[in-house]
Amino acid sequence: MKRANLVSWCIAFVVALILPFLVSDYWLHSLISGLFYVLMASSWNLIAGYTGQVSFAHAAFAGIGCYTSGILAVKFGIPPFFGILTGIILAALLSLTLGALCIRMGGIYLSLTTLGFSEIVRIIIQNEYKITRGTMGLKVPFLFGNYSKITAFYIMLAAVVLVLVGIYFVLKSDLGLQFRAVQNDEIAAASVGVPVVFVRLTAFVMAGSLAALAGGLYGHYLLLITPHIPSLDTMFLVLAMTVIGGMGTMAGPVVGALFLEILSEYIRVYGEFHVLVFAIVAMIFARFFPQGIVGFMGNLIKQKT
Amino acid sequence: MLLLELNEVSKSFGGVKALENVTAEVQEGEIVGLIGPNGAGKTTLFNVIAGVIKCDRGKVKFAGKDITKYPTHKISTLGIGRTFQIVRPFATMSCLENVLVALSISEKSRSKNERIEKAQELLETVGLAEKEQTPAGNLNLIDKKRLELARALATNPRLLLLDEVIGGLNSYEVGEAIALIDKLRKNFKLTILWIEHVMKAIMQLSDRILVLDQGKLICEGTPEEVSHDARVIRAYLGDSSASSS
Amino acid sequence: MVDLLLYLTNGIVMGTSYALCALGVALVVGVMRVINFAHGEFYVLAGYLSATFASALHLGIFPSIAMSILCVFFVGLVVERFLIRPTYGNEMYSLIITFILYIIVENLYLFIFGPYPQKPPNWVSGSQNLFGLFYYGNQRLVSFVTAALLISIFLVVLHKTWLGRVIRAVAIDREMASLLGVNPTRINFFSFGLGCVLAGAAGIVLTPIFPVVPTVGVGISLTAFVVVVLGGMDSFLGAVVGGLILGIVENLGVAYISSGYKHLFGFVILILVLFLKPTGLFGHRQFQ
Amino acid sequence: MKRNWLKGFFVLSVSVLMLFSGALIFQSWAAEETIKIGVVGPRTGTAAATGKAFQEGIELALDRINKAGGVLGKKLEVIFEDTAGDPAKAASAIEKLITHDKVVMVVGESHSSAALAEIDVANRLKVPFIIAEAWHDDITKKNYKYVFRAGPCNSGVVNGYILGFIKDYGFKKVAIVAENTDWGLGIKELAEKGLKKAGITYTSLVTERKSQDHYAELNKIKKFGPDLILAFVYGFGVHYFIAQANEVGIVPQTALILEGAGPPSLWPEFWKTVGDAGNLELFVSRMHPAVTFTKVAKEFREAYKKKFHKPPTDYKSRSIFDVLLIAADALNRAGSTNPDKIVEALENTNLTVSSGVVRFGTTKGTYAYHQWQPPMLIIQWQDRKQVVVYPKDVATGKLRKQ
Repeated sequence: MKRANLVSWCIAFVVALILPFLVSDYWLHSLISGLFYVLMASSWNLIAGYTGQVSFAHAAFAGIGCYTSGILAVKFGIPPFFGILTGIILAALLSLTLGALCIRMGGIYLSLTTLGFSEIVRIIIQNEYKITRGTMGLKVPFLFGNYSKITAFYIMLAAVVLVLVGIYFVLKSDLGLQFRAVQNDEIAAASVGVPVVFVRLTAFVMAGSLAALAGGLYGHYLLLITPHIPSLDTMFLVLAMTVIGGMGTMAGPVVGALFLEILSEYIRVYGEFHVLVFAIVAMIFARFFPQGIVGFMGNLIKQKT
Repeated sequence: MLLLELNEVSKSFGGVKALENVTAEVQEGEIVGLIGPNGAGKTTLFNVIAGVIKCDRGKVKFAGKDITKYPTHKISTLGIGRTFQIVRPFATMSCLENVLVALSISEKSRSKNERIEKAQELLETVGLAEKEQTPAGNLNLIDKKRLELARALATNPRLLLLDEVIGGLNSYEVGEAIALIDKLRKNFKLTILWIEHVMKAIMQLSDRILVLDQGKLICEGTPEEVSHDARVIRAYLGDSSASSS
Repeated sequence: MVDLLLYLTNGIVMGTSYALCALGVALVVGVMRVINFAHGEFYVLAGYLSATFASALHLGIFPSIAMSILCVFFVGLVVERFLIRPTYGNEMYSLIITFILYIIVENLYLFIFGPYPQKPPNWVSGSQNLFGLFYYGNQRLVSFVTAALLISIFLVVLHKTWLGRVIRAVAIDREMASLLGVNPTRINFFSFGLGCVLAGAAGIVLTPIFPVVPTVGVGISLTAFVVVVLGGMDSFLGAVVGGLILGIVENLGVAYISSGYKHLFGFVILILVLFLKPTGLFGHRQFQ
Repeated sequence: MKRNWLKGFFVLSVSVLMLFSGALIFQSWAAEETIKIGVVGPRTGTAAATGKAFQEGIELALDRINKAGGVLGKKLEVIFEDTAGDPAKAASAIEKLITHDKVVMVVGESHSSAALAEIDVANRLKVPFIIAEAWHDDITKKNYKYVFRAGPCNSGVVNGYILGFIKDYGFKKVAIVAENTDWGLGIKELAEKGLKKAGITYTSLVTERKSQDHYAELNKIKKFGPDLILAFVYGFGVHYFIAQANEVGIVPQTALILEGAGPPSLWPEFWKTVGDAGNLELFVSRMHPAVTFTKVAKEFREAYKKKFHKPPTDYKSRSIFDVLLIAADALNRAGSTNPDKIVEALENTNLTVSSGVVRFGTTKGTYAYHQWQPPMLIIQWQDRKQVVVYPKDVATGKLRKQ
């Protein structure tokens, strides 16, 4: 990483560290949601941006994370920390199974299978209301100790930092190189020996587990989990954030997630129509600036210098 | 030593027979040309050897091993490298990274710096040393072909499949390319199977030539023999409009 | 026994409209290799338009249907021209674009038509005693007959006319088709519009029974995807058979397993098919 | 590629800066000129019509309260936040009202699941919350200090009205259809218990609020052969249910249907969807033009007609009107916006609103704590006219079975 970039990320981190002391409770809530989406978008970017497969099950894996942990906590009194861990493992196993089923068959099939899977998860959660409380929402305990937004913020921030650093090292490694090769051209990648299916599966499992982590943390922060987390609406937000920020870049999902979260606070007055605004912005980006904000700004600055 | 062995390989696409009972051999150290009119099934044959397409019947053996059912990446690691007729570089990655991808598999045990050194060497060999940081998508066609060559070499192949590497070059460049291939063959101790439309090149460089027509192997022999074979002449003349391009 | 007959009847009636809608997906996938996530939104559009034309403009049932179909066709063409065409050859890109399109359109409906259900007047009212065993809504029967008729017309056009041959040629082999002198871009353009019309036709047929709300589109799309995967992505016959199977399975599932899981059965089928026979029941090719 | 990182960070830091300057400005704006009360309720989603009714009720209440001098000498302002009927959205909506808009009280809500999520937030942040139309017993059974309900609860509706109606009119076989939400499941359980005790045969089905095709479920009901169907389904789902029940020959051919919530039978889409199948349908309501519980009810009706040029239909506009009057009254008597003083004032409420005289229960331990059950009506559509058929002392006509 270039020195300037490292410095930039560090400044961002320090700013984030002192933020809770500068803003109101209400904005803190938005920030925590923002961090949740940073986790979601960054991990989805691993599969979509770096290996070129559109998975629609990302929100479903977040749902598996939060419901596993939530149910364990409510029914068996298991502390959220272990619950989230269980959720991650479950999500990893499920994504492994799902990925093994369909990744070898190529793009459209992965998208359709993950779509089907995500609907199955949603339908089961809605119908097994005796366990999940369905659309009524499951009340779960806080991450640990007494409810505190500041605690939640720092835990979320720690997770974001760890995940971003982790993703950074993965991308720097051979695996990351192979991710990008696969995304560029899977036949060419295979012809130089890259095990395409394995590489994609790895990305898929990594993304799924990270989504479960994000979902678990967020659920225990919200104290109430509903089928809204594993819904296509959440999936859309994650997709829109990644596309708007810039797919296939480290900073893209982070920028996109925070940008949309902030935007949503400013256009909240328009109620339900903020989704419409997001979608239109996302469409403009997808259609005219497929490299997203990050890529677009990069080009601008490149042109100037 | 027998390196590649094709035994009655057949493949059809929805009723159209792309390959029909193709049986052929390539000896270690040979350079074998594969020619034939457009649509004769040359690229399909390459895809079958490389494992991108699975044949319907028949067997492909490499260095004594039956690789018919192997996945592409495994065939690559066994020692078959290839380039593509329509170039397929990793467009968003730099030239160096393109080669490093291959090295990350073939030179797993080496350190990162050693790999970078090797990649730079390979790029230099094909004449891309100055462009190692350029995104592959920004290269011109010739350079893309060079890059594919470097990338294929990075897999440490014993057999190299070259699909029209010379096509689209002017006569001066063709000369250069022939020299390069010859050099590579010697330096890397390669066996080469190549598809080419530029007759001059293929006649000049090949030890042996295979001729495909409508999925069938119609002739096999030295350049001399092939160029006088009646079946070959008929195949080309019968399809002159397509092959003259 | 009587129960079973009722469930089968209902399954076939619903399945026929699934098939009608799924034919549109099969057409667009077959010709363009594009999964249109917003497919169901055209169903909803046709539903809203037919309701609006009938109630607000006081048009008769049939003029409003004709006008709605025409509108859906043109909207489809516009979408193809400005959103789908730039994505040719990159199926991931088209998937992302159409997914965003679905969200935009769904929210536009909310904005324009409000959250309340809307329906055109029933074509017929009352119900019929079928086989002397149970009562069945007349509108459902009429919708079923209409859907079946439309499917037959589509299949006849596809197999007996020049246009159908061209479409099938492009679907089977694009390069060969372009060698035959067909302009694939124009065929794409037209096929997408036609695909939207098929979704719209399903909407016209079903909205008198199930009024439309802005959010039903995605369910329609998902059902259609299940049907085409089940039937085989490149098979039109597969879409018809797949639709019927799904309709019947859903109804039997609701009857004998659980009504809450109605939509689950389809997705379980989807995953099973992908696992056991990725080409579907009647398909030949896998899409890469 | 590498450059992107730098640009990314640039954008990131600019947006973060924007966010916080924005946040600070927003906070300083919050200097108050008015007394704010928050309203929570669904403005979008399947029950968006409730939001519309609430909006009308809010406007009328504001007119009335502010004309009478507002609260604590200031003008009353209402901020109406959408919950979309979703518990998670509801929780964040009420949190936003309290922490961001600094409302002194919150009123409203018409979904039990949403209310059950909201009361936790209200109680944690210590802001008094008066529920208007979420019926689940648990809402007040939790005995939260800051949570009140000036509206029906499941126990009150089932034991006080529905069971009495069934017994008095001699229904013998009852089918229950309930949606899978807190309200639906809760009221279903109470109804089952009551029917069992009364020795009436019943069967029950759970359905999805949004589902459209009910043929399979109706077939099961038909085989059971009830003479009354209790439908605890809120939203448009119940319309489809009635229309299809008519098609398969149940309603009103062999059984009557009692819709257990009310407003869906009053929405304008009702007749469009069900057509003639809606004749003889029964529903629970709190409002009928011929039944005026108090003087305020009459005033409400007149004000409504004047403002909206039509008679009031959805009774939830009056429910929200009532709770806003209760809230304003409590604030004025508390003499401050201190939450504990407001709670104390609420506990001593003795106010005439349109549905009756409000007095909250104060004995802990049951759902009656902080609860006031308004009188209810069971109304039948007879040739598109509302006829009150229960309780019999206020009935305006006879129940028609055929």
